[in-house]
Amino acid sequence: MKKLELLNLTKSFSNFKALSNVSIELLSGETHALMGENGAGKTTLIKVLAGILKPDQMTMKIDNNIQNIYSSIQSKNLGFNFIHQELNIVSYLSVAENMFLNHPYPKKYKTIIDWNKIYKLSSNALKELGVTHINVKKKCAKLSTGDQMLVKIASCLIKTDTTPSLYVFDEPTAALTLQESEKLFKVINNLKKRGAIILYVSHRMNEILEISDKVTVLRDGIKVLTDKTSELSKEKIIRSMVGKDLSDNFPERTGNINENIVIDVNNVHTKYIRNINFKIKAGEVLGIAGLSNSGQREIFNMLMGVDNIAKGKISFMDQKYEPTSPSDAWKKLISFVPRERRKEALMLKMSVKSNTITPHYSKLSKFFFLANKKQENLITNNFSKKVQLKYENMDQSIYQLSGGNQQKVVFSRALASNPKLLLLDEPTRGVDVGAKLDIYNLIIQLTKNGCGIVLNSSDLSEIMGMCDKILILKDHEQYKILENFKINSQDVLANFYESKKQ
Amino acid sequence: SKAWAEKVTVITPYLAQPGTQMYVEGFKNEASKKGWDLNIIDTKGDVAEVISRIEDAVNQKVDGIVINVDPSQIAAGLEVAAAANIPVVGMDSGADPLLVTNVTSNGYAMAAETSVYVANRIEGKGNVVMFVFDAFPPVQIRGVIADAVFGNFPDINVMDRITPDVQDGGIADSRAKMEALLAANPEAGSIAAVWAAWDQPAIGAMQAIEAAGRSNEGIVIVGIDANPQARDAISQGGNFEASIAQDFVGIGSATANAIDRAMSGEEIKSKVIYVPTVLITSANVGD
Amino acid sequence: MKMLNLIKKYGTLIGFFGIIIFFTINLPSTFLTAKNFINISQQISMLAVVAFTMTVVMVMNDFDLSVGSMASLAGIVAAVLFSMGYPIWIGILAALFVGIIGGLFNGFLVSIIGILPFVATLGTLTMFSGFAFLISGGRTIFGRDIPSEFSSFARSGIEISSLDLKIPFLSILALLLLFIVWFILEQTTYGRRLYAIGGNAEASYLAGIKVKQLRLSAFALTGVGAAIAGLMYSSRVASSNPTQGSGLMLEAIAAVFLGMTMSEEGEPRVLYTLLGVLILGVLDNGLTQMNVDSYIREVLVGFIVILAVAFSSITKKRN
Amino acid sequence: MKMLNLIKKYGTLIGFFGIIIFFTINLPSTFLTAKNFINISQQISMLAVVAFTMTVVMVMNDFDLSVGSMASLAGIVAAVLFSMGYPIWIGILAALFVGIIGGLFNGFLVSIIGILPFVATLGTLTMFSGFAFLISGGRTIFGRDIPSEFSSFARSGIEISSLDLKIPFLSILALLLLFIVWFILEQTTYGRRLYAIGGNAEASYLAGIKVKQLRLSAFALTGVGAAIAGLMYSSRVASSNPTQGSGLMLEAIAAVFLGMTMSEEGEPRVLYTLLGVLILGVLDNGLTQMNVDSYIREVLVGFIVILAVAFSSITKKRN
Ligand SMILES: Nc1ncnc2c1ncn2[C@@H]1O[C@H](COP(=O)(O)OP(=O)(O)OP(=O)(O)O)[C@@H](O)[C@H]1O
Ligand SMILES: Nc1ncnc2c1ncn2[C@@H]1O[C@H](COP(=O)(O)OP(=O)(O)OP(=O)(O)O)[C@@H](O)[C@H]1O
Ligand SMILES: [Mg+2]
Ligand SMILES: [Mg+2]
Repeated sequence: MKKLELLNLTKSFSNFKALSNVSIELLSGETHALMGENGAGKTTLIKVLAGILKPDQMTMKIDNNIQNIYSSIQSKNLGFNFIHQELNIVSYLSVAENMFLNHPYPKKYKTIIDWNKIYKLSSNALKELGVTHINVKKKCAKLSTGDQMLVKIASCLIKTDTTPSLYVFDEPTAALTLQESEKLFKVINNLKKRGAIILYVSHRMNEILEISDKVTVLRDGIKVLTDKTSELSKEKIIRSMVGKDLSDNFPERTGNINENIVIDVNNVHTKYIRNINFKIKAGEVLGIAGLSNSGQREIFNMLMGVDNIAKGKISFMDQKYEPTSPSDAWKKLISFVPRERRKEALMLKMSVKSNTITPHYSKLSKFFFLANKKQENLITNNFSKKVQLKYENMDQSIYQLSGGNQQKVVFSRALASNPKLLLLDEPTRGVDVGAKLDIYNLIIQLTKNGCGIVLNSSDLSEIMGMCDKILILKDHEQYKILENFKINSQDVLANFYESKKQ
Repeated sequence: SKAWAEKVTVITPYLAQPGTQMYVEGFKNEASKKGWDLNIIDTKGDVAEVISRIEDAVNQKVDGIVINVDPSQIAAGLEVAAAANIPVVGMDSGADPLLVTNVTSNGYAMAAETSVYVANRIEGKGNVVMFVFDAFPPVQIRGVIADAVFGNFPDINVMDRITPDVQDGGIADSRAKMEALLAANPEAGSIAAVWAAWDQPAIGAMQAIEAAGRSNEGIVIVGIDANPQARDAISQGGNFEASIAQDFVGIGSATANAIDRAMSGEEIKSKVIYVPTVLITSANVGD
Repeated sequence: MKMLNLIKKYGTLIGFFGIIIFFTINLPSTFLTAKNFINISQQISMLAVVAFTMTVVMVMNDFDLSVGSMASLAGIVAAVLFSMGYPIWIGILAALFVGIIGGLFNGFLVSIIGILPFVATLGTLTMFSGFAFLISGGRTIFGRDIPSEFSSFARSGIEISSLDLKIPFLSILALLLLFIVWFILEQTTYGRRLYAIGGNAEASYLAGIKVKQLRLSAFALTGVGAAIAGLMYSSRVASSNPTQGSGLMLEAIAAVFLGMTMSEEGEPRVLYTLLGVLILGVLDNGLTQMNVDSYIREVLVGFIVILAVAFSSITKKRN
Repeated sequence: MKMLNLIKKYGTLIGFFGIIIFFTINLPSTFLTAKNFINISQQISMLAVVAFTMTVVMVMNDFDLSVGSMASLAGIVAAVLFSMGYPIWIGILAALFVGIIGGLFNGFLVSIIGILPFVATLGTLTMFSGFAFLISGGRTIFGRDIPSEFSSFARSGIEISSLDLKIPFLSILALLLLFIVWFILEQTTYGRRLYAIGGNAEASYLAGIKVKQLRLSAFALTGVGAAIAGLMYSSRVASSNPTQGSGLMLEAIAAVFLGMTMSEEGEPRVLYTLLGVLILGVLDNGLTQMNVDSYIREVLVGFIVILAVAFSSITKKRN
């Protein structure tokens, strides 16, 4: 295969266009980087290639011949190989077996599994990656995330009857150490030399510049740039990813930061994070930033009482704060908008009302235990209006709402207790521009009322647009705090992309 | 009397049945007189487990085994015992060449006596409801005899032959079934009698008749076994008129004597030992 | 499409009415009568109580396989105390206490230790049943050992002389429990929280719900329900038997599932559980009246449960 | 910490050896003998077969509650055909065929219709049991209706005259099935795919594994296993009874769970299932020989299952 073309790819989820009219040309012997912010549509494009998602419209040409993809098996037979974004490991199977998950097992006498051959083929594949420290007979559960990723990658190198022609990597280095990444790059180079086509997705600018030959940038499902890497610079790529009209997205911050300290976190350690130190004043927004999985989630777990404090102390509203469960946090008027709304925030089959009032039952009860339907309705109505929720009625099930409106329900839940501190973990993920703006306005309103806010987002522009100061995490440790007036995008990016390299 | 206590194992799947409990009671009394080391095992309805437990007992080298289950189904276990020369006696179980003997009441006679009682009481005509249980051989033969007796009266019609669910002891489901039948046959006199192959369904039927407010229609109920609940009912002079008392305790002690003889090497000629029964009516229930 | 959605939503209900109409036509004078329905209500009362309280744990997506054994154990505990000469109220209190303790033990295993409900209650099923046999010596306790005041409860009721009807106490007790469970699940914040846990346990926890404590207490409720059903059973048959409850568990779960096919999002609701129990009870009663073999009834029941679930929204086809 | 991990890993195994040592000391001359272990192997053979094939579906995180009813049904089908004068091989083939069909029906409900395994097999449990009663008329089929060649199978074995031992055919059959299931699960691509589905259905789907077909066929296997166990049971008791298998389901699931506590990542493995079955069988045998009340044994079994699971890696405490 010399050339693979995707023409006019459009894919929508209900009314939401994840990809519109995207065309991309991939050549043999070339590493093509696909870039874009979270939610830009990169993974969607890959899943279409893998036959997992059905496109609304697409023409695919292999060496100028039109080819259709109907299923994942067909995609495999075309010689396409995928390292999907979510690590799809079967943890209680051995390394070797995980590598053979999408290959037929070699057989002895056509009946029994030839384990020796499996072990040999899989350790050979790992060796090709330069990996020798992984015992292929070991259970995958015993491996680090990085090693698991290497296993997944190596599984594409297993020789079978169809010679692989396309390798697709969706953020393979997100969980890898520097050395592991270097190994991977070598492998990619090898593959490239052998004439394979490589499609590579990553948020890490340096490695893109280092290993790719071409870059395509997606923004909100639209292709905004394709060019030779040698013609591009880091700044140029970031600008096209984020869009020029970045600043227009964020509403003006008004109102003053009060001098009262809402929360003071003093050198706190938990089992999973170290050295966390920050203060938030009333009306102040603290941003949290860093490469993915640097400890963002664990900061929220610490504040919500999911992980216990091992060292250091927190005071909240001038009182000692030692939460042991999220119910302690909510009682103190700390509200939380978790990252994955379907998994961590919503009861999808339950009503807008139930979802809004879940944390507030005790406050809304009559005689301590009777449900107070009047109050429940009132609160739901009030706060749904406040977040400008688009819904038919409050008994409607949540899954019938669009993603953005689902997120608004999570917000109205968080606001319903008039919180003193609001914790936001990726609050605008998968939310459209209009809803985003609504959410930003809500945040500003809250700060006016003296609420402190912690905002984690992997969307850098959001952090820069909304925050008064930024806490940068590196390897589950606080790296530094950037004060607002010094912040410009280059500064933050430097910390983001380079901090790990140092 | 003896240098060491003899080890005797009693294995039954039916210990939850009141009758079995009384056999075991009689057996225990006799065993304690004889100073035996007694082990009573309930397999809770599992017949294959009876075989397993016989194997264990044989392995443990007991001196005698008593069973309370159809011997043809546990032939595998009986063969093992026979090979080890351990005598096995049946306690109301059924005859089998591999058993030394079987101690029991005469089931044919009991069924004949109660069904004839019913036929006479209703003067040979009317609808009769039968409660039967063909899965358990000793009870199944009672149904066969009653069928024959009723079949011999041209004006007696067996309107339903019900097998109640006995998982819960048999009363509740029999009652529910009877309630439904009563509801389906609302006219007085449309049901003349209930013949039950053992007492629990008879009690359930009686409760259903009382609950339906139809105790004064003269529906004749008879059971077999004369268990305390049945005796209570009979003594009150209501619909439940008669049952047959097996001498359960007597069967138990007779079994103990039989296994004692077998263990001491005596050859028992008769393959069945019958223990006498008594028809219980309001006339003699107080005795 | 519309048709299919209607079936999805109301299939079970339509089926239920179909069954009632069928019996009414085939048993014109005896089926659709007040008396017969009072009969049915009494026959299903024990199953109903177990199914109602089973609904409580199933609301949280849990199960309790041990309810049948618990019903047997509670009945046995009461009967053994009766036979030892203790007054009735002590026997009843002790049985309820055993129900609470057993339920809490289930809850402890599931929520504190973290054992899957299926495994945990499979283990306690065996244990409770063993205890019931142990305490009773495997015997059925009956006759004079059971005080007549205790057994007459199940045979009595409230007479409505104007209609010549007697509403049995057992039915009234089941109704009372229905009301209590309905009140707890639908009218209190406690019940709302259980539903939230069932909707998404992780999200509930992060939203400040004390998942562990609630699960623990819900299992205790189910235990008490099973104990009450056991007492009702003993009263009805004027005896206690160490296996008396063994049929209850699977039927109760089947009833809750039948009920779930009628609720909007496939969640368990106790009023629908009542309908599920009624379907099972009406089938029993009607088919017996029609002299249909009880075995055919069993096949039918299994088939109806599968059919109802297959067409309902509980079942999701993956594409 | 280390101690705890050891218990987590080897707790059940250590417990098993503890039990064996206990019985060996208390029953010095009769427990640890070849004869006794041959006895045990025969006693557990039917449970073992059901547990082995139950492992196949549990590998995929599914259940089959209908195995007990299927065992009863298969036994009844064979016995009814025998009583009608058909030759033995026809009876056996028909029983196995019923097992396959029933299993496929379960698989169809679970994988094609998408009903939860718990509900689907709860429904078929009731249906199969109803069929068994229906076909047999509720009767135990015994005596002359069962050909003696059929029942003598369970009483015969391979004599090892040099050791004066007889290895029973039932034990050999169970061993054969162990080998087959082991071979399928551990030595074929098919088995490895089942493990992949159980470990991560999403990953398996993404890797192009045909999840539906595999689930369907795995249930068929479990159905056949249950049918074989039913035939073994009928042969052993020289009769068939429509409730004969009812004790098998819960015990088989308990055995698989006991086995899972021994595997590295808490996945079911058939060799560990064998150990689980052995634990249950040895407890039965040893406690009987020690004249321990069979009811105490039941409590102990429940307790041991809970204990083993509580300390194993199947149970994950949330922090
Ligand atoms: N199954 C789905 N249903 C509805 N919307 C979806 C679905 N999958 C993805 N989306 C939406 O489509 C958009 C594109 O998602 P995609 O996963 O392709 O983003 P991405 O570029 O890979 O982002 P990231 O860098 O975070 O991985 C997002 O807004 C996402 O919420
Ligand atoms: N299952 C459903 N039942 C009923 N209505 C639905 C269902 N799914 C979506 N809708 C409705 O369809 C409309 C579009 O939903 P969709 O999820 O596509 O919105 P969206 O464009 O992705 O919005 P957002 O950007 O907020 O995610 C919404 O009004 C939503 O309420
Ligand atoms: Mg992505
Ligand atoms: Mg959307």
